[in-house]
Amino acid sequence: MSEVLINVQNLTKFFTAKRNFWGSPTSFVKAVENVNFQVYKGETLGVVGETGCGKSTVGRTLVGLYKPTKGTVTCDGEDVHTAIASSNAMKMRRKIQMIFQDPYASLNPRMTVGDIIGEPLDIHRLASGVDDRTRRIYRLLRQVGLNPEHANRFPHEFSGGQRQRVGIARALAVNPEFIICDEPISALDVSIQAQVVNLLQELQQKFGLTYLFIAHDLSMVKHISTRVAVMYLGSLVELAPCDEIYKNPQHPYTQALLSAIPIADPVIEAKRQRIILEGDVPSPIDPPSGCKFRTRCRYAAPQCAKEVPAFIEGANHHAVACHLVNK
Amino acid sequence: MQPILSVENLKVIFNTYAGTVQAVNDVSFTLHEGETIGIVGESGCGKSVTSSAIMGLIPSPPGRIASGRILFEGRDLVTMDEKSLQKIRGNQISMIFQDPMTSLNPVLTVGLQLAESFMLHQKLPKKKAMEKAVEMLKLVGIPAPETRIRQYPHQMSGGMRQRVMIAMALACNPQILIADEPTTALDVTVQAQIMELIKKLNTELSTAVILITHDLGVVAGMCSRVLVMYAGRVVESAPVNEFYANPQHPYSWGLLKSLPRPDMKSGTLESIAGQPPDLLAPPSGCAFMPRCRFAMEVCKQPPAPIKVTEDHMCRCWLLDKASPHTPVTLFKECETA
Amino acid sequence: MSLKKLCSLMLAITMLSTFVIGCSSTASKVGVDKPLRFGQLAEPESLDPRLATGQPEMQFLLQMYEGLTTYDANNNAVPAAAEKWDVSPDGLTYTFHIRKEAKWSNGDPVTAQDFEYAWRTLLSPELGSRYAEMLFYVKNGEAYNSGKAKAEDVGVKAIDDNTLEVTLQEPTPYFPQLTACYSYFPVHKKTAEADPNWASDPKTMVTNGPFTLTNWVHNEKAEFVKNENYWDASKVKSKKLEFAIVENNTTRVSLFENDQVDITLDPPPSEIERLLSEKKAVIEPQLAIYYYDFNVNKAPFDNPKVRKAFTLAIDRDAIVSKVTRESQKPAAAFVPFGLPDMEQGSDFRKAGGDFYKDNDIETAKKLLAEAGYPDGKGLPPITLTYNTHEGHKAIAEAIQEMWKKNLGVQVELENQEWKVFIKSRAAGDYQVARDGWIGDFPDPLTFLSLLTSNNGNNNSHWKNPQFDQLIKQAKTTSDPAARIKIMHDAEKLLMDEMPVMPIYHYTVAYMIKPNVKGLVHTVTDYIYFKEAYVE
Amino acid sequence: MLQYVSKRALSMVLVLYIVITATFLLMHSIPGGPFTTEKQLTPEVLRNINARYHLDDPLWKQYIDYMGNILKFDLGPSFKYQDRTVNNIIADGFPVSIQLGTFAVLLAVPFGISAGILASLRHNRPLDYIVMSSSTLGISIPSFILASFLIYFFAFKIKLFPAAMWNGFSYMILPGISLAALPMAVVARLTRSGMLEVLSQDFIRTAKAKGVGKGLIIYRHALKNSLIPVVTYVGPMTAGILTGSFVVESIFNIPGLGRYFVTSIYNRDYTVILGITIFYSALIVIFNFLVDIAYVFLDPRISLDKKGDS
Amino acid sequence: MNTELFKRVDFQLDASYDIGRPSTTYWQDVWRRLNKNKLSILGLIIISFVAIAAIAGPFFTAYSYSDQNLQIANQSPSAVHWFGTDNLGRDLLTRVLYGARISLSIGIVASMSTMIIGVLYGGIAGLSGGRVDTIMMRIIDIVWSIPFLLYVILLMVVLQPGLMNIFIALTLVYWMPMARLVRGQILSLRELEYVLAAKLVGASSWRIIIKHLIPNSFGPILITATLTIPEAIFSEAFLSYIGLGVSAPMASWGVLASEGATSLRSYPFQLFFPAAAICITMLSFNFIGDGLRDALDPRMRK
Repeated sequence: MSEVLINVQNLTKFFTAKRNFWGSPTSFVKAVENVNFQVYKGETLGVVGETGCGKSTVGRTLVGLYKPTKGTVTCDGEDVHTAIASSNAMKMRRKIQMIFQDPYASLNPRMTVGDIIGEPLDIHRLASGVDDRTRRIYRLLRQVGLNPEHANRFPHEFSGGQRQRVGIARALAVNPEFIICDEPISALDVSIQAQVVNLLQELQQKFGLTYLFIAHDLSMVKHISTRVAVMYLGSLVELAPCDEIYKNPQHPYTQALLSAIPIADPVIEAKRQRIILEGDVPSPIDPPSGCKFRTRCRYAAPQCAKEVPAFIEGANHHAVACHLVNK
Repeated sequence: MQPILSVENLKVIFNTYAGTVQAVNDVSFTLHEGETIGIVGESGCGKSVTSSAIMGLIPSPPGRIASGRILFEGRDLVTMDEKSLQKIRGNQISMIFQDPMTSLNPVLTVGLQLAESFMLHQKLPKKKAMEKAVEMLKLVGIPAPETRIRQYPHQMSGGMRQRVMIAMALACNPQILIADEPTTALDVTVQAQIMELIKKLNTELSTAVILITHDLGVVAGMCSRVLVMYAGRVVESAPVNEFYANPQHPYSWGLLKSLPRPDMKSGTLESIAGQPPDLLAPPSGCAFMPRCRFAMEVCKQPPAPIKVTEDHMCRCWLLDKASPHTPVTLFKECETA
Repeated sequence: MSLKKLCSLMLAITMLSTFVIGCSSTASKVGVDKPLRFGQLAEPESLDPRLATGQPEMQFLLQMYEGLTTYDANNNAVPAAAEKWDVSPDGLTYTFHIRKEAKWSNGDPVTAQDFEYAWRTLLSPELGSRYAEMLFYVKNGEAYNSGKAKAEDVGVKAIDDNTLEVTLQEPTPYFPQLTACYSYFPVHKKTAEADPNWASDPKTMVTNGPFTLTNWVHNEKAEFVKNENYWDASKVKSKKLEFAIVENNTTRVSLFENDQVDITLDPPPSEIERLLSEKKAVIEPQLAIYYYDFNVNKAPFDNPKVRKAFTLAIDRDAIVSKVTRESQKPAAAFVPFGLPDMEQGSDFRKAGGDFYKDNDIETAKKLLAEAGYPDGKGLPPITLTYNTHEGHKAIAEAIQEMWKKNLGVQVELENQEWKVFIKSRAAGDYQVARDGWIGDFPDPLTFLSLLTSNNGNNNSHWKNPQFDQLIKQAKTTSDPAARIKIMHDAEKLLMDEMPVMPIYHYTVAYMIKPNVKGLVHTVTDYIYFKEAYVE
Repeated sequence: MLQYVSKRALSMVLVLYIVITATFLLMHSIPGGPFTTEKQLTPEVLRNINARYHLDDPLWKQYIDYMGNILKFDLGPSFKYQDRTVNNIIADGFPVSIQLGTFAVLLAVPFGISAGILASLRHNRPLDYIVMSSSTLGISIPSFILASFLIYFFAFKIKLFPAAMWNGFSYMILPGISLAALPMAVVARLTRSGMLEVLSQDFIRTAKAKGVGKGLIIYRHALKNSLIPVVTYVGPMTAGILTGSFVVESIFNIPGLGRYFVTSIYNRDYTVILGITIFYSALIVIFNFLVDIAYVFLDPRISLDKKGDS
Repeated sequence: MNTELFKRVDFQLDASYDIGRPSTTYWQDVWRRLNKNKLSILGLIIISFVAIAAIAGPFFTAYSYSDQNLQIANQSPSAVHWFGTDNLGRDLLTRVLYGARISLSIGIVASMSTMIIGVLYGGIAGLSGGRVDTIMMRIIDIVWSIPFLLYVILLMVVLQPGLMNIFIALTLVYWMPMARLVRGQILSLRELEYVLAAKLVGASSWRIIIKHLIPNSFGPILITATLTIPEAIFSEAFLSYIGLGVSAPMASWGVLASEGATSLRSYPFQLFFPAAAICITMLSFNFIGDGLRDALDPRMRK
């Protein structure tokens, strides 16, 4: 495999849930706990999991929006959080960018599309003048498939898909190496989802970008990713190359996730035997002991309650955290 | 067999400051007992407005039903007075909504919201109604229903709330259940749970279901018939197997192709180019024409519905007798492109 | 219109019938059943005569208590609890003979010891009475109050139950008038010694006046009934008095016009004209003056000519007739009307005459030019300070305009909250300030002594040894004629120097129903309801 | 719950303590004292008075003494009304203010809520405009103007009610209206906008889909939700009204607490100022607490424990 | 059928499409919605009229606000004196017009200063978060618990009555709700994705405040500021009533009305005109505020 761009070590992020009278925290939302993975240059790492599994927290911690409670994130060997806190923050900012989920909330409604895309150019002084700035904005708009004439329009005049393109253009403005796509398509219509995914792939090829693609939609993740990581309740349960994980899902949770995807074919659907998970995801404030998935796992054994399963890489770069698999 | 619901040439318009929006335009379909039909389309295509029209819940002003009939058991819901409609709503036709969080009253207990239907339609006293509520919760698979009925919606998870919604909708054993994107706001695993539940109840209680969704995968597993809507019109309608095996409308192709399938090789997805039309100023002819790669000169005129088979309808000029193109070859062309 | 007529007709019939009833009841001489309802100005601070300070308390106390003397309708001090008194030739010792029939409301006799007790405790430093100064006329009163003498040294002594001997600090010819003042009222010794809070509740109050308080709703109303133990009870007409305690003057008018009170004081100036024309109000002179202080220590008012010029340049006639509208008398001197001069029945003010012409712009301009400010040129802007009040504001606005027009001087108005105003005025932190004085007793000295150098109320801070000397002489001279002469001289000196600018002599306006009879209202604004009744 | 109440009580005490201290300092820093009178007192007399009230002690000692007395619920003697204590004054004035205030609140809240509901049901129709315009008028007339006109018309022109004083129910009506006009208008507006917002919510659509009739939708589904902003307003408003309104009390000559409060400031009646301020602040704080409790009843999503943190 | 018709048209599509509708900025949109609210427009017209009258009116009356003519005191409205005269014979119309200047400027200045202080205080609290925020909000809680009347009177007593001091007193009262509002806005906005995006591209705190937070919380701030104007006028009237108004011979509407209230029985017009001026102006501001609330509410969009 190629060079490691992002290295995440023991990443843990807790949020305060309750405080006592003096303002000291008494309980935490354990959003992300002890997560390890690498992202290689030029690849797309998909991260899937259900609401509240911590995938967005991982993404936001990676770009430095959150400070990790424990653990480190390095980019090209440099610690992201130290860099951001230092005077050299701008350089790191330019390396890692993010595309957001909500195309309505991610664009400032009081700024024109041109200014939204121009803001990073202004901040990083990437344009050599007004003309250059305009030219760059137009080029970015064209790159994401928008009409440059619309630079003077406001976000509310665009549809969801187009706004998401504006968001992509903003992220591209600083020529980043690594882009975190935080569920960029989940708020879009089906036909538009495909457009955005195609655009992302196209840009990746063109600029050699590396993506961390966060989604709850397994089918799209499979389509775009090189490797897929599955998260459950703040922990990584499985990480493997894309085909591998779809052909050979090992963790019971991954299996359930895959089986839940509806397939647009009545013939297949009619034959399919679904694994339906019972109950709900436990609270991240007080997660189950041992393996967090054991409360809903068909194969749960006494051991699962006692020991936290190790995240072990097996054949085909396939890593799983399950006592059952890693026997 | 006599359909229990038949929608005929329904037309709903909304008056906004910028002009009149034809949200639903000449929509017709029928629904038989125990049948599940899926209405598919992107946001703004009029599928939710259609369901609201059936329930008589079009907010007026600005909206109103301009023409058409909605016949339920031979009675026209469009012209029916509010009192009689109230007797039908929740009793014979009921509905579940997309977002179970906002669709449940946050300040009333789940039990009361459930029991309300029994109190209203079966005139049960509160205590009796509460007992029935417990039964309903049990039916939709909520554990410990006796304690759950005293809880408030915010104390439940999303899946649980949607189960409550379903329990509410099915409380009076309605003939028709309209499910408006019931799983969009839910996670995949929960979505599977809910779909299983609806399927189960549909077979057990023989309730006819109108499933509104944008997810063709869901339709494939649930429905016996599919209606594809685009810009307020039904562009294609067919039995589910027929539809997936032999789609006729380029928009349907696009929808099917833009879905990644787990068994598919990765690569570029087929997408529908462009954006959905502005309903304030829809194209004069076929609304899909600006996005259709097979568009012809004739598409500038509105296409008429054409019967492909007895129960397969499609609104597309390609199917016109005069058309030199055969859709099937085009579909293939689109696959290889 | 016709409705109005009908109403007035009905009103007339009602009044006629009450008149008939009123006649029959007065004829019986037992008393009038109809309560007399009075609109009182404010909540009294205390109903213990030793602690009381002002008008609101006075209005209560005058009905509830009786001093050694009291005023008659002609402002003379006449015997009350004391049936007579003797004065020593040096004017320093008064011997009061207290009536044997004088009784407290509980039936106990009123004794000389009660007076002795009341006066001594009032002067005691422990009580901290705010009006202790009122008894500084009594020998060693001030010394005892400031801890320099003992209680026994105070010049008040009960010789026996009915004889009270009072020794004064200096001869004070108007002492009998002073004893009509509420600070000199007796206190029922036994009650007061037993319960320090005796005066807070009508149930524990023991009083010796024509009425006893039966009910007191704080800040709202009070009810009195006739005191059957009062020695002169036969003259008391009303069986019942009802006081409404109303601070807001507009509300008082409302109550009066809505027939909720029979008498009330001090209507807003803007309503007076109408009330007078509707014969709802009457105006009586009051022993008081409204004036402005000039700050004599600050330029330009350190120059008497400037002070005079300002004094002459206002139109008092217009102020009283158009602004205040209470028929006040424009003041061309400091001491008000209504005080006796040398001869019997003569008036100090009339004898003294005017010291200047009102609205004398010519002279004013001349004086200003002489002072170095021709046509007001060179005068700095003048700030006129007054305390926040509708009436003061209107006058100040009028005077501001007059000075502007007549002298060409820029005047700014500054209103201050009451206590802030008192502070800054007393500290001399002003240029021109509003002031006023109500006579404590009917003698010119009550006004003239104000402007002595060490008087705490000399807000102009004017100091003139010659004037101080004259006042001192007036205080100690026992020959009435010589005294009056000295006071005239003093006033002349004062008006020559003009540290204060007299504006008008107060009147008091009060609203009274025509069927209220027998009211005694003195020039010191004392109202006696003793013989008053509603016909 | 108990933990929350104790936590809340602690913070209430803290707030009151700071309010007392701030008022104490503020009060002593303004010019003039309780015995600054037009007729200047001689220094000896003043000394005696100050000694009587311990005003000759250093300020810190006065402060400590006062705090000590507060713990005994003794607010001290009034300086102005020499025979009365602050406790007396509050005991006399507050019941009157309560009567009037309760009457005004009973006038304002039910009428305001009903008007608001009616307006929201007839959104953008004539009735809505009438309610909105008159309630806007209600918040546009200063109470002294309203009171003056009410007396002018109802006491003098049609002689229906007494012009002032406090002797029974008929005396309550005009001051009650003067006092209630503003809150009634505000309540009506808040209810209306609350209702409009709630009526556009998804769960109302759910209720309609269940076949719930209009009346029940308002009563059971919408009202409770839309009352939250109303409660937020009504709590402090009630505290304010109960402690009396200076304007209305003085125009109608009602012996309530509001007049004492304002006049005590003018009189520099230190103990009364402090006493009523403490009382008033305590009332505000308590009503805020009650509002928070009311939220919990109106909206189960709000939990007391969380609120305490914010 | 014509086979020409069935010829495939050239298909050329990118992701963009022409936005047919004319571009409208946010404020154009707000204006359009405000325009539909008849009461607001009425309010706007009345306020403009009052403002013009306040600025220009006094030049057109034959009298000055302080010109006294004691001979014609307390005259009823007539052709010469439209609103009658006051107790010193001053033309009431002129005084009401001058009063408009004072009352309006009190309202506007109070609302402006409230806005500045509120935005600063609330902004700092909201952005700092944590302890600083808690302490700053606690301060508001405490000040809020001190009866309004107490510190306004104390202030006015200390500062002495006058126009400037009314500004200060009113500002000291009204900044608190504004600060709370701004803080709330900032707290909710700063978690929005576009603010996060700005942070990610390295925008400084100042840039975020100026470019993102303030423009987006401007709507609610504007509504509150608009509604502060009538409240300040209202409070000023109340302060005038208890004797803490502006310095004579200037007179705000509050002063005129409270003076008029004392002579209601004799000269009702002396109360009526200032009272009407206050009520109509307040009514108009409230209508505008209501209209703005509707127009700025994002839920009402579309």
